[in-house]
Amino acid sequence: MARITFREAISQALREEMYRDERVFIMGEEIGTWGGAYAVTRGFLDEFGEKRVRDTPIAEGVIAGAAAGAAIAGLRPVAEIMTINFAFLAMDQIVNHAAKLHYMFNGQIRCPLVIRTVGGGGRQLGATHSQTPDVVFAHFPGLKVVAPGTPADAKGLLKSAIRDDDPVFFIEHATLYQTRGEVPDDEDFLAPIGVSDIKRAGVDATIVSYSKMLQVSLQAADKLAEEGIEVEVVDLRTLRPLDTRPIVESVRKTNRLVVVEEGWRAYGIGAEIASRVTELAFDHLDAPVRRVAQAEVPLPYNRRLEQMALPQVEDVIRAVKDVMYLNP
Amino acid sequence: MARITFREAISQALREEMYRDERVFIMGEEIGTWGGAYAVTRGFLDEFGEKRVRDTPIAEGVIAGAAAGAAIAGLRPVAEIMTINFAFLAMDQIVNHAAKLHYMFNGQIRCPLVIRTVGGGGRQLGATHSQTPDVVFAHFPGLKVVAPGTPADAKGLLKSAIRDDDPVFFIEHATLYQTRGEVPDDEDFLAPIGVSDIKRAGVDATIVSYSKMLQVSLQAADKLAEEGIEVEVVDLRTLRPLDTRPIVESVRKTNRLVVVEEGWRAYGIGAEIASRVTELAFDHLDAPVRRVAQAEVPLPYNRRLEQMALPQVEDVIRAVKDVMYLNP
Amino acid sequence: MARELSKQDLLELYRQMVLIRRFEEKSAELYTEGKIGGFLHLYIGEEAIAVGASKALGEHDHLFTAYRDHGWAIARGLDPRRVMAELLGKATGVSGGKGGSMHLASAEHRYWGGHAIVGGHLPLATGVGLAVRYNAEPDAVLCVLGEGTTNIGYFHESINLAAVWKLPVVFLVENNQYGMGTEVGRASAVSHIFQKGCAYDIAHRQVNGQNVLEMYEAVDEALAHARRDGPYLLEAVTYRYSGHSMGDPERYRSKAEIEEWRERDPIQRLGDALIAGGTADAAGLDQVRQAVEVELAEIVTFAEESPEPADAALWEHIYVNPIPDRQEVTTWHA
Amino acid sequence: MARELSKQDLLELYRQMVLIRRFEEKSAELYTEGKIGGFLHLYIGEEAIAVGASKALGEHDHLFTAYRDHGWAIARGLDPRRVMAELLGKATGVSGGKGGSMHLASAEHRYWGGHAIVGGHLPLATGVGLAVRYNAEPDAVLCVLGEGTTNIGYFHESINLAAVWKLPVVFLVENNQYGMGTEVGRASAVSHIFQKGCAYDIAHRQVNGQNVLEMYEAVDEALAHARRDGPYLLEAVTYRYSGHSMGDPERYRSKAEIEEWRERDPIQRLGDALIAGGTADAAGLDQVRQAVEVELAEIVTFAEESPEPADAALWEHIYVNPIPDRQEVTTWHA
Ligand SMILES: Cc1ncc(C[n+]2csc(CCOP(=O)(O)OP(=O)(O)O)c2C)c(N)n1
Ligand SMILES: Cc1ncc(C[n+]2csc(CCOP(=O)(O)OP(=O)(O)O)c2C)c(N)n1
Ligand SMILES: [Mg+2]
Ligand SMILES: [Mg+2]
Repeated sequence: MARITFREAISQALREEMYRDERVFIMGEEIGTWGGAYAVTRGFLDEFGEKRVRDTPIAEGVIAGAAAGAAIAGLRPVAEIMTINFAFLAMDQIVNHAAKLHYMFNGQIRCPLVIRTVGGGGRQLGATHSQTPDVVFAHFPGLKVVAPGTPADAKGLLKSAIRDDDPVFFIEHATLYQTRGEVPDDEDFLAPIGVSDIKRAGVDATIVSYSKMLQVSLQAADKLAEEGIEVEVVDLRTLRPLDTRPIVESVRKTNRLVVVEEGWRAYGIGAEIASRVTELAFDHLDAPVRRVAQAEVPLPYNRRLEQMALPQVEDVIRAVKDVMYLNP
Repeated sequence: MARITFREAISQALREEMYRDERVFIMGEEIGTWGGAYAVTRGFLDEFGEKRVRDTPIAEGVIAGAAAGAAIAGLRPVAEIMTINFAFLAMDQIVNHAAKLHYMFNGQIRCPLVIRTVGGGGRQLGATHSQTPDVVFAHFPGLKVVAPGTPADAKGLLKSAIRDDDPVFFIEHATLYQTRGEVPDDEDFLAPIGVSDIKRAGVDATIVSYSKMLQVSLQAADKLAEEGIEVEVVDLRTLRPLDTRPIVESVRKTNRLVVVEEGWRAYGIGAEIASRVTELAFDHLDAPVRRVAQAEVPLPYNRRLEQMALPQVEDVIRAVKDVMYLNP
Repeated sequence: MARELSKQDLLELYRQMVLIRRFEEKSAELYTEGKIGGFLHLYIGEEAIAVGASKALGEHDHLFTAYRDHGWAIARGLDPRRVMAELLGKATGVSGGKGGSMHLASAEHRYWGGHAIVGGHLPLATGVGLAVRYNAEPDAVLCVLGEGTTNIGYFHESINLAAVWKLPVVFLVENNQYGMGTEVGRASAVSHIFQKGCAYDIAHRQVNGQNVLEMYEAVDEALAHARRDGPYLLEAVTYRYSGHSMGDPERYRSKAEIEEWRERDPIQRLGDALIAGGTADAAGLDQVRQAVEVELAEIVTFAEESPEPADAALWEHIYVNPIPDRQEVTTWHA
Repeated sequence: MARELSKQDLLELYRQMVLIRRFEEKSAELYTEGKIGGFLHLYIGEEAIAVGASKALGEHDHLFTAYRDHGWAIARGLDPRRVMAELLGKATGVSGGKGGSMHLASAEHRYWGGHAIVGGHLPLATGVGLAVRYNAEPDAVLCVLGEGTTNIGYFHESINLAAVWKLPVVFLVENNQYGMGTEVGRASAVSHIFQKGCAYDIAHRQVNGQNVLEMYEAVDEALAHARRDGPYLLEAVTYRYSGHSMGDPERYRSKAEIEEWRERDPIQRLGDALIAGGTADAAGLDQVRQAVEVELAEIVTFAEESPEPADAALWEHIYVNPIPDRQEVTTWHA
């Protein structure tokens, strides 16, 4: 085990998989000479050469589509879309093509593609550059959508995604790259796609979250513990296929659920979780599920306004107390 | 009142608004010479001329974007994206631009744009041409998303959308165009955006639906009535902003809720409705909310398989009986 | 230089064109009878392109097309019975009945579909070209699109990337004068589509799409160029006799225009040339046409008698690696 | 032909260029001090383009730019104090502190932004061109983009539509040799961007972006053409001295290259020409520079002393017509 950053974890996963399998290569804007807009692939061009580290024009449609094409032909591309906001320019390739080829052609075509992208707000980039629209991609069957919240999961899940034979949309949160955590050294360490994970055990209430908001939830859990409230924190890790089993089991125990997501509440991730849990554990809920999410506005540039709009540790604490009926 | 088709209703709304306001014009693929892929704008080119009825190249990005630009400059464009599946090619313009301009530039820019598009499955068009991803557009604040289920609402809401100063994404279901219904003749008849509507009164359970599935739900309600079960049917009509008040009021009365949507269940419209109602009327629910939705697969071409995947009247009936605990 | 074609080759080209035309006419009938659903886009009038181009394709070359794909599937060597079965949504169809007319494919033939989103296949084809170069393989990719498709962003992004990376992709534009009801010049700043190649400094030319031999030679040359030097933009000038798809109201062109193009009919033209050149006589061609009728009957019988897909097929092939056990999302249906 | 510029005009061009440069240098400082957040893209080295082009713009002409927009905002006549206030996220900023550096705009000046999605403003600009034609107005639209932006689909779709509809849009490409760290030829099939105009049969030429007078004349000519005949593709060859944005590791170019371009500095060049031509003397230019320093201090003071937006601003301007009363979605926050 080594204590490394989320950035290093992603970088290691890519490097190890590129050494393991000649078919794996990376492509995207500024991943080569520049070293990646978030410095994830720094040094890769020197290490692997131009064939396997491919800077592209600014053309998200053909970045995603050509990567999908290369996957059809048997390679294992990892395409980077610089931020998830630009993935809308590749949306058709991702959801109409990559996600549907295998099914529509009756299994004849495989598309073992990974699209890595960077999501999230909180860096004063304004409305067009700060979105967390993960749910929008998670809505499409045929796609797998992964969004790790810790360095270990980042590494293990990215390696799984690269080895997976289906298209995987892999979301990294821009403000997680500096986060440190223990990561197994084993080159075959994998984290399973489609399996939610309990990140903290507790009995008083359940928090479900993922990605950056997992960290926020864990901080809230720490603070709540100081007040004697022990929450269980479940990390979704994968948004599609969605594994609700550990959540339901947890709620059967705690009888209370808060879902924390960074994106907008309406039609968000939390809605699905809340609906499923209500369907599957209706009689176990002592309070309606509470959703903590982003204010329903395009994120403003001004720092104070932006932070007002984003879910904070205090919001999570308040929501937990809400479902425990501890608030005045 | 005249009894006209959904198609005629849309067509009338466009025509009336074009006569009322010189700034209103239509643009899109095949809307002119061809008369619209769904024959909605047949005759418009002769009636209004090339200036106001503009056939475009196949280029969804610039169709949506140029329409938004014309709106910025003070016109009232109604752009047609032939089907919602192609709207993914215009997604960036819709959600990153049209939806955000007003807010991001602090109210200086207005974008009174209507994008009309055609959604839905059931016509054996295969996975890429049969989607109902309405929720994906409804997720974005700044956009208004409207999806009428009757001819009267189609006309009244489209007219409201054209007169609205915000960007409106207007979804027409491909298999509703032949549906007939009473529509007021009054040229100033409008239906309000952002207001859900009770389409059938009842006491035993509430069904929430919209667009094509409203019709399916009403059919289910008819059949249930034959068995003595009186369901209340609420039509969302607008997906954003979402008006849950009539739903909550209805559920307070019936204590049971079924949501019927044509799109995929996971992260669908029903999840948000179910979550809100559970939040707002938790103590009134006698059963967990039941969601009827599309099977989580890319829609297949084969007719039988396609119909298996789409929600049917029987599915709605079964769900209502589920929440009434009438099923074995 | 393209290989000289033998008498047998030439007769085979003729046969394929006749088969495609008759296949399309039959499909239209079956559609009208309600046996084919969805959209149906016929290739009648454009047969020389697919047949001539496919003759130039090597066994391991790759092919992508749009939704107007029956002719391409047949010319590429897919079993026409299974193509028809797909149109009828049968389990024996090339896409198991899940794809339909617009989504034919055969991995075995490196025919990667049949794509119904206008321009959506251009990036995919470019990516296959990338894989070919990556693996230092000698193959090329033929990517077929309509002239209306050259106005979408994908066209620009794909050709530019292929040019920058020198990928072995031939972009073959079937300029049949219309995209649905829009005449080429009403949607594209230039009506001679090959001219668009100038923006990327790539090889580009125009060819008569009604002449199967010219098509064969032009595509052969373009493929050779692509293998060696990178992308090629080839415009085949052609015409579709039928509507854009079944049910096209056809308000955008005159009967006279269609008649004029029928005079340049590619099948008639090859037939005449074969007779004039002494390769065949009228009776020989007649024989070919009769054999096609026999085959067509078999094709339809096979397709009609084939079984529907099983119910279970609905849940198959969503993922190559389904998530075992916990995968509620995909198995849970009201 | 462009109007002959007076001595006063020339000195004003000089003043604007100096102001923009100093404004940018100051912004960099304030960014380093943490007073400006987000991304900050400086215009240093490219000043002649915005200043020359804006001189050619008519009062009612429309302007769209990308995120490298401070210079454009100032040259277009926006109050530099309010531009700086926007960078600081203040209520007095041109976008009320909600837009930031990348999203400057002023409806009053028909400056429609400041757009941070690469190429996203091209369709918008095309649409404004459409509105101008629709209303039979005499104005033109100037749409400014980087050379890296010419590889995205929007470029193709927008120019093609503008060409088909003959819309009065000048697409002005600031070819500063790099898109982030990517040298023009590594991402674009052609390095002389103006060449891309050939695919649309539109007017296209290249101009020296380091010469403010050439810029003025070229844009003046392009605007006149656009008003009359439709779109124009104009490439201004230039260079940015600073990184792409603050924090650029700049591993993609040499110091020598930057130095070489500094020799062609647009401000220096104009200053030299003014002196050589007898329009000004060294002392006169010095005076201009000193006046700019005074103004800059005022700009910064204004911005720093301006108030933050009120909390309520978070909920303002989501919609022009908010849905009254029932609008739970937008007012309901945990
Ligand atoms: C992205 C997208 N936009 C629109 C359509 C609808 N559509 C299908 S075919 C077609 C015309 C295509 O014309 P062209 O490229 O000339 O091909 P042709 O049909 O003439 O072979 C259109 C507009 C679509 N399928 N996909
Ligand atoms: C759609 C999209 N893709 C990628 C980016 C990230 N990005 C911002 S600026 C830029 C480079 C643009 O280069 P160029 O067009 O030459 O303009 P310059 O910055 O040189 O003025 C990139 C890749 C973006 N903002 N939007
Ligand atoms: Mg065509
Ligand atoms: Mg540049």
